[in-house]
Amino acid sequence: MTKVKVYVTYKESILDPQGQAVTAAVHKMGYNSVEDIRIGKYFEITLTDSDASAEQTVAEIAEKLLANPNMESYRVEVVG
Amino acid sequence: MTKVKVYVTYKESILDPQGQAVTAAVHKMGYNSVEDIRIGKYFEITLTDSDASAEQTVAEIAEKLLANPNMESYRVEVVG
Amino acid sequence: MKFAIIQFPGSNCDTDLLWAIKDIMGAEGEFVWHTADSLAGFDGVLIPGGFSYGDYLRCGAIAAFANIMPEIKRFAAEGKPVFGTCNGFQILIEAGLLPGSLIQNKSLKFVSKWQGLKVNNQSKFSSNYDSNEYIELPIAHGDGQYIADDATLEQLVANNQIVFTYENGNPNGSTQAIAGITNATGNVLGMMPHPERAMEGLLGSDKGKKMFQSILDNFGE
Amino acid sequence: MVEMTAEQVRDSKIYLDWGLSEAEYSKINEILGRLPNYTETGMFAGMWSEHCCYKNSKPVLRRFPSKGEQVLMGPGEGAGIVNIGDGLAIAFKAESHNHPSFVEPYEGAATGSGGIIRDIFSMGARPIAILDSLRFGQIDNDETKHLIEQIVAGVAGYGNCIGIPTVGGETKFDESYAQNPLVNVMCLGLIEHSQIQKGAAAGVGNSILYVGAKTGRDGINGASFASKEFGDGSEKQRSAVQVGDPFLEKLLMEACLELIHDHTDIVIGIQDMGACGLLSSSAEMASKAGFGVTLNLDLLPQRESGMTPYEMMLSESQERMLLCIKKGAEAEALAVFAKYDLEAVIMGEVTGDGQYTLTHAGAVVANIPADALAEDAPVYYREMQAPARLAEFKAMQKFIPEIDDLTATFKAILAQPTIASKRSIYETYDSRVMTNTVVAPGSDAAVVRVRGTKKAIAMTTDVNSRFTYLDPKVGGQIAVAEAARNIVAAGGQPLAITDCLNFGNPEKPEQFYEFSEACDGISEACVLFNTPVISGNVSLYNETSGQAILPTPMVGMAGLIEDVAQITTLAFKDAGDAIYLLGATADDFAGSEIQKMQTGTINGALNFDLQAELANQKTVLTAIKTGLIASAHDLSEGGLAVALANSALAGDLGIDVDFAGSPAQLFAESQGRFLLSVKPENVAAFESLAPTAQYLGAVTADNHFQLTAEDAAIDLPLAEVEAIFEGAIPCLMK
Ligand SMILES: Nc1ncnc2c1ncn2[C@@H]1O[C@H](COP(=O)(O)OP(=O)(O)O)[C@@H](O)[C@H]1O
Ligand SMILES: [Mg+2]
Repeated sequence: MTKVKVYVTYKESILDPQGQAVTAAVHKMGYNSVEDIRIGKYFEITLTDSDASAEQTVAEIAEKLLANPNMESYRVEVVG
Repeated sequence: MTKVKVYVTYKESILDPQGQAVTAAVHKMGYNSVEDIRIGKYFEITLTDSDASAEQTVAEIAEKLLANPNMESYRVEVVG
Repeated sequence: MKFAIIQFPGSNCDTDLLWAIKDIMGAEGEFVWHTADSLAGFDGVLIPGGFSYGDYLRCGAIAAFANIMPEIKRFAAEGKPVFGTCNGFQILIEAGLLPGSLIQNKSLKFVSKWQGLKVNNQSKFSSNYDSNEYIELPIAHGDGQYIADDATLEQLVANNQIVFTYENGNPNGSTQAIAGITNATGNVLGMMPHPERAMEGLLGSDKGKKMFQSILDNFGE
Repeated sequence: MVEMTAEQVRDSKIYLDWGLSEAEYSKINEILGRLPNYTETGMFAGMWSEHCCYKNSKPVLRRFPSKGEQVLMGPGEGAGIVNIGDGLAIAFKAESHNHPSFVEPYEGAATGSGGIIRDIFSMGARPIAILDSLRFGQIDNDETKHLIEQIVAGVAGYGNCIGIPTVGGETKFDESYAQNPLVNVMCLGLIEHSQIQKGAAAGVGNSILYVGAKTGRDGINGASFASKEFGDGSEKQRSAVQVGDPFLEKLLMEACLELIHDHTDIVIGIQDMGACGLLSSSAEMASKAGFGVTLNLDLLPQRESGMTPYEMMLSESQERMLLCIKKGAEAEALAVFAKYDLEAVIMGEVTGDGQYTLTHAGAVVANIPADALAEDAPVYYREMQAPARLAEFKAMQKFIPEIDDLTATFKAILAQPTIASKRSIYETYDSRVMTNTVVAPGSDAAVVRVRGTKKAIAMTTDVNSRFTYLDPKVGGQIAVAEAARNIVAAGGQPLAITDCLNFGNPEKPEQFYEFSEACDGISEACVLFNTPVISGNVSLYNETSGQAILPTPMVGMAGLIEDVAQITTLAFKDAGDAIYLLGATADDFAGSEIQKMQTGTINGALNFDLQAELANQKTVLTAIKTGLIASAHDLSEGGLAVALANSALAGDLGIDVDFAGSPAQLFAESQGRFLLSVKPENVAAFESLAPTAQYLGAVTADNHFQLTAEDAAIDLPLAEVEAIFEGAIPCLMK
């Protein structure tokens, strides 16, 4: 059993309305040291593959399904 | 400027509808080695605080706002 | 009775609630902006549906920190009536005024339709209905799946806090088909369906009126 | 990055990439009396694109009838406005977002909705209803399923969040839309006559106020991008995807309406930033008012660093508005926006010199006559040529379907995606927020009541592009007639139309012929129905790899119901009611659903009598107003058999009908027809009012769908009819 994590975030140039709203809320709560919050998705995937093939499989899945290449980029991390 | 990451996931006991749907979709695509996918939120927070106080600030924000303790748990990670 | 209809940025059923309580029920009602800090002069609080703060992060999560919220909590603690529909229910949950959680519908889709409900008339918000009366109300939500841990569920049942349950299909996968609950003391009600959209035969039904009438009867002097 | 000099622009011919022709570039040189610099060239390219200036379509659009005693404001502003009495009016318009929705379906559809909503509230009107007209390829591949799912989710996501009910629309399928889906969204708003706003920047010294989202690099060149054909997939994306923020738009809407209503005298003009963003809104506001304007780009709220003036002007970031505020009243306006946590800045002022002037980092970066950008844009009279197929269609033998097994044919027709229930789509739309929706999706026209009056507004979107394909002009007429038929069936008097003209590349004579003819057909019908064209939108270049979509001139119509008591739906009401068919049925199968289903293609000549259509509509409206009608339904795709199924299912009642025609004619798509039901006590009065109406049979309580034509019969449990009708699209989408 291998655990792989995938992080999907908006590309820099893409507007993140959710992040903006949460940043504004945090400021209202008085946390003024917060400059910026960007929100992404986080996937914990459990596979029966070995580490190497798991990374390959998950990268494929991320590319096809988990991230939208028009707007998002992703990062895959094998935890083991 | 400090960068802090926060990961928020549903607690084990909660059935995550989106995670289930994505797992089913992945199986349909033929990736049968995938056992389970859990979906969470991922925050990249930039603060003007020093590392130590940034961790403290973000932990507070996560506790109060970013995660709902009834159903979610979170993890804070200072990147520097 | 005079009701405060709380407006958060992104509330969108606020005018509907005002219409229902004022124009249809004939009670007094006024909008209260989220930045206010007093509910002095009001006898009841109505929290409308909509997408407060865009429903970003989690539905109702950001609204739960609005300036007016401590005052609403104080108001509720005094035993005065607080009612939330749809996003209002989500806000009451996030603010800790009602137990459990509301997560995304099992179908992952927004659902908008007339929905059958069974009413438990043992609450101050539903006493004007018949026992186990079947009614239909509009629902319109993407995050209405009610979940809670076993202890909470047991308590809801034991305390008779479950006021509305879905009938003829469970549109969002809620545990025990729960559509609306009160707090333990019975003066805070949250529900996903929209009684304020069922106030006139012209729009399909006036079954929502009994809910507002129950509030007027049980909480008015 | 060092920007090109004016000479480098000239020598590199970069303007060609931006969509300007050599002739257009020369004309710019002439207007300015010098070489345009990089920023100026980009500004002309945007403003002179088809999307912004309608250079190819203008001569055709001018032929639309746009006046009428009911019209308070015709085309030219954010939306047209029609009087409904009681000091009230409705503002409505439709807009397409086809290309962006193919590239990024969720955000494309969402931002399309956002754009048209801004057009409505920029008039000072409170948006009260949304309709979405969608076209997809056949549901037989994952790409189409993904497009359907995401586009529908985008429409839902935006409308639900902002809290405007989506009350109607249409969803149709044809393979020509596979690589070019259509997303047309119509929005309708309610306004008091005294509150009507214009997009004008007048009065020297008055301030230009920018409010809403920060400007980013999203959608740069969006307008010229929508004014080109697609090649293969690699070209899909030309700039950063625009992301919609319905929450921000909700705040923007409430703030703008509050400003207009409570601070009327300080608002000189207001306009949303749509295609070509800040550039077109400011240039049009100045040009329309006959003034100049100067903007300081250093004050522009920016989301990204290092943006060039070119990028700032051409960005199509969403949820932004531009206002002209009376000098001295700036603080009053800013306070309103502050209440809603909106970022608002004064970034310029109106000038008297007629020049459009931009400054950036202390330097003048553009200085152009404002009229040159807007009014003086080129106009082209494109060549037209009738496509060869049209003559062939006219000369063809009539297609008559063969029906061996009527029940099997009926079931198959009912399961065609274009015919089948769209419940799985419209149930994801909040259709009842604002508590005015009397008739939600599922009937003919949608109906929204007007509080404080006895009135209601009926709305619909329609076009059958198969008919426009067979005969553009007659198809255009039918689009208007069908829309009116839906309004009338709901009990409404048609008032006016908006449109979204979705066509192929206008530079091809055959495509331009389709466009021009279809518009003329629309005009003819609008004159006859007294429904002027008060607003609209053109979407050309709907082609992928040279393959054009079916010509699709979507017609959005609104009508007035004088008394909510007259609101009529398609649902049969009570067992025992008599069922009638009004309007003649003939062997009209050219372009019909059954022709497509049986032969896989469409062809043949259309048969349409506009006068007969109008006469039948008048009869139905009179019958409804005199209280004789229990239910009314217009006949369209699938003909009588489908209409009977719709009314029976909606009423959850059976039927026993004997049709005096051939089994095939149950599926004929003859125009101008209505399916009506009448209470027994009204039968005599109805028959004398509508002597030509054909008695078909009765509504029954036995939950059976019994339909006979000559020697063939259908007898199905209603539940089975329902399962087919409701199940078809969800099943295909799996
Ligand atoms: N995309 C959509 N959005 C909202 N409503 C829709 C959509 N597609 C279809 N509908 C609704 O479904 C019903 C049937 O549509 P349609 O078959 O196009 O009717 P008609 O043929 O009478 O114009 C109408 O009430 C229409 O508003
Ligand atoms: Mg119809």
